[in-house]
Formats: sequence, structure tokens, C-alpha cells
Amino acid sequence: MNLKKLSCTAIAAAAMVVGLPIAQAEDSLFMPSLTYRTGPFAGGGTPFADGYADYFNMLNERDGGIGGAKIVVEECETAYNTQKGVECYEATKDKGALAYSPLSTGITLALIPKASVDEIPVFSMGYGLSAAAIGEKFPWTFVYPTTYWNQLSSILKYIDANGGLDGKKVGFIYLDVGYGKEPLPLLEKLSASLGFEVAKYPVGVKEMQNQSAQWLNVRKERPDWMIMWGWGAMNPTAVKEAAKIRYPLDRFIGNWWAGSHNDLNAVGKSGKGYLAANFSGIGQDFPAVQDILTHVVDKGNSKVASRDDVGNVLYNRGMFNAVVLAEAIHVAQQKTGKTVITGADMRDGLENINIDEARLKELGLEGFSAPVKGTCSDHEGAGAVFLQQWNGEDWEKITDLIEPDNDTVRPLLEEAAEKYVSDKPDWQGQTCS
Amino acid sequence: MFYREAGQFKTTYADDQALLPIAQDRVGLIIVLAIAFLVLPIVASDFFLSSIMIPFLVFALAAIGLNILMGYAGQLSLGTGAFMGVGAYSCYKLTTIFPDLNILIVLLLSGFFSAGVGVVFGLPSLRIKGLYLAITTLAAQFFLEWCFIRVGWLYNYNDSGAIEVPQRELFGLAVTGPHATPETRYLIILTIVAVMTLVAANVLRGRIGRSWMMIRDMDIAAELMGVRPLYAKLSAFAFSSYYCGVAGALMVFMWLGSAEVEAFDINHSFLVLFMVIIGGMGSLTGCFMGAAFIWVLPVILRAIPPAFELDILAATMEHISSIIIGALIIFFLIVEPHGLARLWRVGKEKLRTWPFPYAT
Amino acid sequence: MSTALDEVQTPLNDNTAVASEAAPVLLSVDNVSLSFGGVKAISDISFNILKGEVRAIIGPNGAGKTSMLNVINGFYHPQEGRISYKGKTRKRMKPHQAAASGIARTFQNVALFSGMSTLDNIMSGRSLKMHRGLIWQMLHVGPARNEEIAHRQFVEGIIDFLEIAHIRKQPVGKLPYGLQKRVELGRAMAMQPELLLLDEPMAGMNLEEKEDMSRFILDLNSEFGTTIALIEHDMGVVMDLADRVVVLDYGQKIADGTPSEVQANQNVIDAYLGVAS
Amino acid sequence: MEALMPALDAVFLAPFRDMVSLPDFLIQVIWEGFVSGILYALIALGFVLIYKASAVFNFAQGIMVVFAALVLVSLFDMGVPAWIALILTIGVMGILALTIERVVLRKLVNQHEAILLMATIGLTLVLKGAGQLVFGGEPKTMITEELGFSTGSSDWEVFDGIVIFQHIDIAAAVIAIVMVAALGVFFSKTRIGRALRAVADDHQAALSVGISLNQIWAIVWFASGIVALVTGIMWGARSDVSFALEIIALKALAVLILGGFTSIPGAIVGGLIVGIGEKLFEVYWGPLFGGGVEAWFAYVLALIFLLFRPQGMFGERHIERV
Repeated sequence: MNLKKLSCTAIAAAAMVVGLPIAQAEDSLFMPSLTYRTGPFAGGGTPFADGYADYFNMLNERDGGIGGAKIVVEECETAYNTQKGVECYEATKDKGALAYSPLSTGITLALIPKASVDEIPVFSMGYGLSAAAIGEKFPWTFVYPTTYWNQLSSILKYIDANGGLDGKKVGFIYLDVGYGKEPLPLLEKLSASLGFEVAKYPVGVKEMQNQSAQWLNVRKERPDWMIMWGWGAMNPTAVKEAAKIRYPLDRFIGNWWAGSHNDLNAVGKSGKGYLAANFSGIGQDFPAVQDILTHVVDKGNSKVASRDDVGNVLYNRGMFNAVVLAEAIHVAQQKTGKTVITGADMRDGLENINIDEARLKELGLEGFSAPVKGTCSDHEGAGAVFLQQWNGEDWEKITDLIEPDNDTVRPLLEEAAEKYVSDKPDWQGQTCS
Repeated sequence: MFYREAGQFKTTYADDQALLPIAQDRVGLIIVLAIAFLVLPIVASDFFLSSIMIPFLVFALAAIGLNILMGYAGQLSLGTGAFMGVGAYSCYKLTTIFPDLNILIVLLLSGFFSAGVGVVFGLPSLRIKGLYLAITTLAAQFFLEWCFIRVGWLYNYNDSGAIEVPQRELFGLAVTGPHATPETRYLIILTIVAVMTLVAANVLRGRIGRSWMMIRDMDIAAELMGVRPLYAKLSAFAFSSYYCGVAGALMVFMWLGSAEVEAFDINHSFLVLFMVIIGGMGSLTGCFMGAAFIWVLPVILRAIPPAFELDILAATMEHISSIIIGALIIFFLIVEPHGLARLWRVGKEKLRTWPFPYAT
Repeated sequence: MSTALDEVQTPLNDNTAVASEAAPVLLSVDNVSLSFGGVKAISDISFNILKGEVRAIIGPNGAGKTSMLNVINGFYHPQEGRISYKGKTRKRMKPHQAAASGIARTFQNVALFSGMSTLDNIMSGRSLKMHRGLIWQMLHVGPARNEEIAHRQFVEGIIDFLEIAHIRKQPVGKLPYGLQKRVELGRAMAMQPELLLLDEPMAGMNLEEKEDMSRFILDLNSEFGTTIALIEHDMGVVMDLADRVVVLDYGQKIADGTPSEVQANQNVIDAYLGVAS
Repeated sequence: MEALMPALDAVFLAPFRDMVSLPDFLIQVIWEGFVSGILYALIALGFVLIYKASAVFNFAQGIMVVFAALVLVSLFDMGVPAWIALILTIGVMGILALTIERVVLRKLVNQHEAILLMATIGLTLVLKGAGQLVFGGEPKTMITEELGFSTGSSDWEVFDGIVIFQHIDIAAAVIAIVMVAALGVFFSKTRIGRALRAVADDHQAALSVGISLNQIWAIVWFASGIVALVTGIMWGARSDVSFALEIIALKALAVLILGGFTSIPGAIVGGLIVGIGEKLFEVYWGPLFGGGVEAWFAYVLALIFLLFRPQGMFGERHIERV
């Protein structure tokens, strides 16, 4: 250890205490990345973080950043742990962070109130608090392309189209934490209006790999369909258990966090037929993904374990997260005319985002996802999802985009948003014309 | 050289029984407190206050709670996380039921709920000892965790299943919620922790504290000296759980802002346990040292790669810090089972006898 | 001043009775039997202890001496028989109740609180005499502090008496054995017991230490009038100290009387010859 | 009263009616409980081996299970044939045992059992960090078929229904029985085994047999390393190999309370009671509490059990002496 490095460390330490702003390169765009490459959910966190970082790096390499400004991605490890997530937020927010993607419901819930005070948008892409779709109540939170609730309505639509829902029994197996319980209120409301019965099967975080009791109950109660809100080690275990009790896997539908390669590779052939929802494309056959391969992965600047991992479900989803943020930066730059923007500009960018099909094509992502369009009051976009099926080796997209039943869901979301702010008298909303 | 007690004669038992009988220690403490209360809030950054000092103080308080039970009363517990949870959920329920009640009072009241729960789960300690008891505290941990999930009333049936801290004010100043500044939150926690540490020190040097240590060192002898195991053990559980409960309430209300059940899981029980082991069982100073060490070490480790422009994954540093903490626990158990606090004392002894290395 | 202080300031020698045949019976053991899972440790033993005397319990290893002490202070509950203490007869008693009614003891293998200092160990003997509640303890001002200081004063008296002032602040775990035994005696003294049970107070000591310990025991008995029951192997010590001796062998009483009577008893001689190496 | 009757019925009668009405399902539930009970028992067995010989309460047993399975799978992924990988893994567990004995245990001889427990908690952290550092944190697939286990299942038609037996579960049961029998023979027939038993009773006595304490400790840690490997393979085959398994291993602690810290039969019986009990409770009573009761059932059962029989099922009552 030479003296110079030692003094560097000492200065950095002192700076940390008194909070001197650690100089960022000028005209750069700072994007913190809260990763979880460790902990019980590392299997899903790692490809997501890779896709996120690689897309921004690709933009830097290929286009020299966005609008001429380089993007600086700084990873901060949360291990899916709320405390560390909050710490990461505190550690990076003063460096000019433009947006946070907390990647865990717990961290999202913790950041929603903090970030709105610090005027930094939270972009919880398809997770977190469904009620945050309501822009009037949550000016600083965005959940593009859609919410858990709308996703559930899409899944139910698929079931309805494949044999009807009325009089049927739908089993709901979920991780017994905030994330898994999120869609329960909607499920119960829809079961009354659509006339199906719900059977609930909670799986404790500690019992993720020990689900035989839940599946025994499934065997006993024989629901016509199973829907899963699972994550991490829960998913492969559930599919294995379902296969074990010979539950028809083509009637078992996971949500978009229960349908990745990481989940089903471990199951292999016995998982054939299992369905999952998804909103981001699969595979490497998109020009943007090819650009990542050329500009980042092949140059050895990616953290992916192997080239084949690029294009996996969660990798692409991490990339899509970056795509939406990059687009928001682009919109914000155009609106403000500035190259280097602030969190507040970023918020405007996100609110005015409009990735239609033409724009997707421009970005090299034709057919990758449903269009994403936001407004002041709609922070969700109510995007469509498609279903994919595991063929024993890989995922195949088997449906077209299924539009959600937003007319039913939106009023419920508004109600939930109202409830969220009801006991917070100082909550800052916004009015949309 | 300056750390000598020569010339300081105790003329009364009261002086001799003071918490810090040596003048230099008193001065040192005053300096530390002055820095903590006056200097840090002015010069320290938001990050330092809200991500280092506040968690440090919260965990130090929890470590004091566990240390009372483990280091002083000799009852091993793996349920600290859950007891912190009871405090946090009680605090949430109290402040949402009585929104106008002063938040400080609510924070301090919530400890009584975890004290009550602690007593219930402490009851087996009357029949069960040592490792067996440690395992039964796991029952408390897992059962309470389950309650935090399953009993919707505890989190007011929020869709998210989490408790979200509402804004509460004190003298017109926001002390909880997103609008509370780090300085305000820090000063409130610091005050609570300082006062509660003093109270713990007082109890520990008096009759009750002695009865806990008697039970710890030799429960049979203690009983033959007239200590009733029922009272001694349960009071230790109550007292310890009270501290853990307040720490849990502070953790959610003054630091995280919202919490799901994971914030109180078994890993937190272990985290606090590590703080107590590394800091030193049976030492209040050790609780602060252990908390600082366990909480700050990963933060420092995380800062190393950028400082040296090394391209090491954050995750790698995470694993390395896990290895280091594990190895240090083993190291301390082998070399100095009384932890950092003892090392500190040994260091001070060396100073007192300097330059004579071998004087006692 | 509060009552706690008054109690503390009562002189140690409030029970001034001197051992004599006329002295009242302090404790009497009647037909006590104790067994562990079928193994009889004590069978049908009766004897008494008079107020103010030094009573020795002797016998070969495994004779049931320590079990007898354990029965007296409530640690073991005898299956049969009764124990009367200060005129009250009982079948069961918890150790802390025994302590509260004035029975203190020391242990064969020193049972000090090894993590605490000498001072704290002896202070722990004052546990039953301290009454300030949790709130006062938490604040450590006023009554709680005064109480602590008053008891400290009392304990310092014991420290002086036992000549252990130099190790006042040292943790007892690291003290030499002889000193540990002395601290243990101090701790029992701090309870101001009416009946003090000493389980081999001189085991493992050298001659000088034994002499010191004997002196403390005698002073304790004569100056403060504490009734003492002791188990001891060193017959010389027993003969010098004890007023009366009860002899146990294989859980049974084989002799009871003054030292000289016991020494002459044929049963005792047989028992000791049979076991002694 | 009238409100109470349905509640009493739901708790005390309805579950049993359920059991009787679908007997094939009941058998399936018991079988599932039996299999997970065997896995708990195997983890507990690892604890017992070590505790018996060295009075160390090895908290790291759970992580050793994960570690062993990870080594095996990672070696296979590196291209080592399955059986050679298995042998190499046994070697790695041996080295681990030696290292633990050298670096940790030897320095902590005669320490209080709580200190030893905490040392193994430290060990858990080290193994967890090192494991993730070397093998990565992602879940991995157990090489079940490559090791020659069938992944199929067989049906048993009974009571107008079927009971499904996974072959891997049957294998787990058989291997567990073989392993317990082998350990039994090892303890009663071999010189080292007898020395181990002697150590359990009296350290000095063991020394007189001519085997050093250090050797014995290394051997028991190695033995429980092998038990961990077997457990890891079996559990990995049921779900996958990941660090999340570590938490499930904590249930073995509850098993130990039921069975006692030093009894091998106790570990087996305790494991089965916990395994079968929690499945029955979750399936038949769980819905009354909203499900998820498996998370605490084992511990609460252990707690209640302790209140009535603090020494465990097979332990002897301890008489305190002063």
C-alpha cells in the first residue's frame, strides 16, 4: 500500500464523514443501481443487474452516452435487505442520482416517502406498490409498464379465454411477504365479480424450499388453475412440487417474477408446460441486445458469467429497466434543453415518456414489449403482458399481448392510493389537469 | 502518560462507586458526548448521520438489550430481532391509535409491550438452561415473525403488509417521516440512547444488576443467597426486551421509515448477537464498540474498492466482510472472549502502568 | 432515615447467646431420608443444632454430609422426615426461602460468582437486605444510592475482618483458592445469618490458611454469636472448633456427641479405619 | 356456547374427519412428512455426532450441508465426472474437518459450551461468505440423475386413490437407514468408534485408549461432513442447492430438543416427529390459522415439550450438585 493510496483512502473517509461532495465527472448522468448479487434471491438479482448495467454501458460505447452525456452506473449491494437498501440510497442520493430502481418491495416502500422529499423519482418497474400507478397521489413514483394488479387481470383474462372463470376454483400460491400479498385485495374483489373461488397458499420465506404441505393442500382441493406470485428459490421448488403431485403444468401460471431462466433451468424437463407472464422480450434477437453483445460483452466489459446469459428473461428485464430510464433521460433532455439533468427533470421525463412501437423499433427493440406511455395521472401505463411457456429447455412466447382489465383495476388502485395517503396528512400529491 | 490515576484519592464510598471513578475517563466521556451532541450534527454529512450514526446508535441500544440478557444474566437468546419487531409494531399501533400522543412517549411506551412478550417467552428459562433455552428463543423468533405477517391488525391491514411511519412532530419540528431531517432524528436517538445507557449502567451496578450476574455466574449459589430465580430471570428478560423493543421502534421510526417483517428476521437476531460477542459480553462500552464495528466495517469495506480504483464487485466485498466478521468472532472467542471492551481496558491498563510493562 | 439503613446499622452481634446445653434448639432434623432414583443418600437421620454452638458434621467420603446441608437449606427435598427451624416445622422449602429465614452457607467446591469482583461478591450477600425498587435503581440517586453506600460500609467491615482489602476490586475467578474460600465466607457473613453452614471450609488449604480460617470461624461464633454447622475432614480442626459432632456413614448417623465422646466411639473408629487409606 | 361449538369442532374434530374421509391422501401427507423428517433427522444427526464427542453444539451444520452440496455440484460443472466429484467432495469435507479442528476447536478446548456455540456461528459466517465467494450465490441444480438416482415416481393404489412415491424420496429413506445402521456399527464395533463413545463419557478415559482428542474431533467433524453431504444431495434433489437451505436447517435444532443432544435414535425419532407433525398440522390445521404455520410449529412443539421434559425424550434426568 503506497502512501498516495493511503492518503486517498483517508481523504475519502474524511469526506464521507463531513460529506464533501465527491466530485463526479462533469456532464455525466449518475444512475445508481441497487443490486442484490448476494443473499437468498441472488439468483434473480444477478442477471437483472447485469442487463441494467450493460445497456447503459452499451449506450456509452455506442452513442457516447445519452445526448452527449456519459452515464455513470454505480452499483450498491443491498442483498435484498431493506436496511442496506436505505443505506445505499443515502450513500448515493447526493451524488446527483437521477432515479432509483430499488428492486425489492421492502426497499421500494422505504424509498417512496424519502425520495419524494429529496425529489428523486423511484422507478419500480412492475413491482413495489401497485397504488403508485396513481400519479396524482404519487408524483415521484413510477411503475411502468404495468402493475401487479393489472398483470393479475391479464392472467385472469387468459384463464377466462381458456375455459372460462365462472364457477372455477383458482389457487393462489404466493411468497408470504408484502410482495406476494400485494395482489390479494384485487384477487378477492375480482373473485366476487367474476364468480370464481380463490384458494390461498402462502409460502413463508424460510419455507421456500419446503413446499410439500402447500402442494398437498393443492392436491386435496384441486383448484382448476394455479397462479403463483413467487420469487427466488420458491419458483423452481413450486414447479417441481406441482409436477410431483401431477398438477397439469399448463394450468399453472407464474407472474413475471416467477418465469425466468434461472427459475426453470433448475427444473429442466419436468417443468415442461409451465406458464408465466412476462412483459419484456426473450432472447438475443433484438438489435439492441446484439449491440450489447458487440459493444460490451465481447469487449469483456460485462459481468455476465457467459455470453449465453445475455437474452435471458431477467437479463432482458434488467435491460428494459435501463431502456425506460434512458428514454426518460432522453425525454427530459429534450424538454429542458439541458444535457445534464436533475432528479426533477427526470421525473418530468418519466411522466412524459412515450415508447410507442415506432420508438421501440428505433431503439432496436421491435416487439420487445408493449408500448409504454405515461401521463401526469397515469404512472403505470397499464401495459399488456404476454404468456410464455417452458418447453423443457427454454421459454417460448405463446400468446400475443393480453391487455389488462384496467377499467376494473384503475378505480381499485385509486382507492388503494387514497388509503395509502389517508393516514399521512403531510403527503405531497399533485394535481393533473 | 496522561492516563494516570495517581493522586486521585477516593474519600467516600460514593466516589468509589461512581460509574467512572477515574478522572480521565470522565473527561473522555464528556469529550465524546460533546462531539456527539454538538460537533457531529453541524459538520457531519446527511449520509454519515442517517446511514452510519443512526443505525449505529439503534444497534448499540439493541446490543445493550441483548447484553443485559446474555452478558449480565447469562441467558442466551436468539430472538432479539423479534423483540425489536414487537417494539416497532407496538409503536406503530400506538401512534396510529393515539396520533396526538407525544411521539417520544409512544417510543418509550412501546418498549413495555416487548418487555411483556419477553417475559412470556422468558418463562421457559425457569426450567431450561443454556443451549436449550437458546433454541426456545428461536420459537419466539419464528412465532412472532409469523404473527407480524398473519395478524393484519398489527399493520392496519395495509395492502403492502408493511408498517409505514406517519409524520409526527415535536415542538413543531418533524421528528419522524420523510420530512424529519437527519440531524433531528440523530439528536433524538442520541438522547434516548444516552439516557437509556445511563439507566442501564445504574441498574447493573445496583442490587438488581447484581442479582442478574449472580444468576449468570452460579444460579444455584444465587438462589441460596436469597435471589429468587423467577424474579431475577424474568426481570432480566423484561429489561432486556424493553431495550430491544425501543431499539426496534427507533429503527423503524427514526431510521428506515417503513418496515416489513424481514426487518426483524433471524438474521437481525444474529447481527445483534455478533455485536455483543465482538464488543464484549458483560460490558456496556462493548455494546457500542461491537455495534460500531459490525455496522461500520462493511461500510468501510465497501468504500475500499472505489478508493483504490479496483474493479471488485460489491457482492464480492459483501462476502469478504461476512468472512472477516465470522473469522473475527472466532478470533475473539479464542483470544479474548470478552471482546473489544476488554482489549480497550487492557490498553488502558497498559497506559496506567507505562513505562513498566509488567506491573499489574 | 429509612428502615433499610436502620437494619444495616444494627450491630452484627445481636444474638449474644452462648452455646450451652441450656441454649434453645435452633434447628432440628427429624427422621430425614433422601434418595436419588432408588439410591439412598440419607436414611432416617435425626439430630439438632443449638443456638450459638459450632456443630460439626463429619464422616467418610460419600457419607451424605453435603446432601445433609443441601436438605437443610432447601436445595434437596427429603422424601421423609421433617425439619424444624426456629420452631417452625417444614417439609419443603425453597433455597431462597431458607436464605430469607437466616440460613447461609458456603460450598465444598467454591461457588463464588466468578465474573464479579470480591466486593460485588460480598455485596451479593446483602441482596436480601436491600429493598429499593427498580425505579430508584434506574435513577441511582437518593434512597437507592444511600442504600448502596450503607451496605457498602457494612461490607467493608467484613472485608476488614477477613483481611482481604487488597483484593477488593479483583475478579474472584483469578484469586488463589484460599482467598476464594475466604471471600465465600465473607459473602455468607454478609447475609448476617443466624445459621451458617460451612461445607469443608478448609479443604485444600495449607496450614497457615487453615489457621486463619479457624480463627475467622471462631471469631464469627464468639464475637457475633452466629450458629455454625460445618463439614470438615481435618479431625484436628473439628476437635478444636466444634462444640458437638455428628458422624455420618453411608447415609446413616453412627454417632453424636462432644468431640471427645465421638473420638472414643467404636463405630466411628471402624468407619474411619474401613475407609481411610 | 353456541358460537364455541363450531370452533371446537373445527379444531378438534373436523381435521380428523378429513383424515378419515381421504385415507390415501392422509398416507401421502404422512409420507411427505416422513421424507422431510428424515432430512431433518440427518441434519440433527450431524449435530449429535459432534456434540457427543466434543460437546460442541455445531451451529454450522446447516451451512455445511449447503457447502458440501455446492462443492459437489460445482465440481461436476467444471467437468469432473459425477462419482469422482463425489469422492473429491468427501475429500474436501475431510480437509474442512481438519482445518476446523486445527484452527478453531483446538484453541477452544474446555471452554464453556455457549462460547463453542458462538464459535460455530462465526464458522457459519465464514463458510457462507467463502461459499458464495467461490461458488456464487445463485441456486444450482443437484446432479441427481448423474449420481444414479431415478427421478421418476411410482404409484400405490390404495383406498380408491393413489399415493405417489418419488424414487428419490425412497432413496433418501433407504440411505438414511443405511447410514444410521453404519454409524451404529461404527460406534459399537470399531476401535475408533468405541473411543468416540468413551470420549462422550470422559475425555481422560478416551486418552487412555490411545487416541488423541484432536484426532477424534477431526474424525467426528469429518463424519458429520459426510452426513452433511448426503443431506445436501437429498435435499438438493428435492428442490435445489442454494443458501436458502440454511434456514431450514435451523429446524434440526428443534429436532434436537425433542431427541436430546446426544442420542442418535433421538435425532431420528425427533426428526420424524417434527417432519410428520408439521405436515399434518399444516395440512389439517394450518388453514384455521391462515396457513404458514410450518414456520414455527417445530419450535413451539419443542418449547412445549421442554416444559414437560427438559432432558429430551431419551436423555436422562440431570441431578444438580453443589
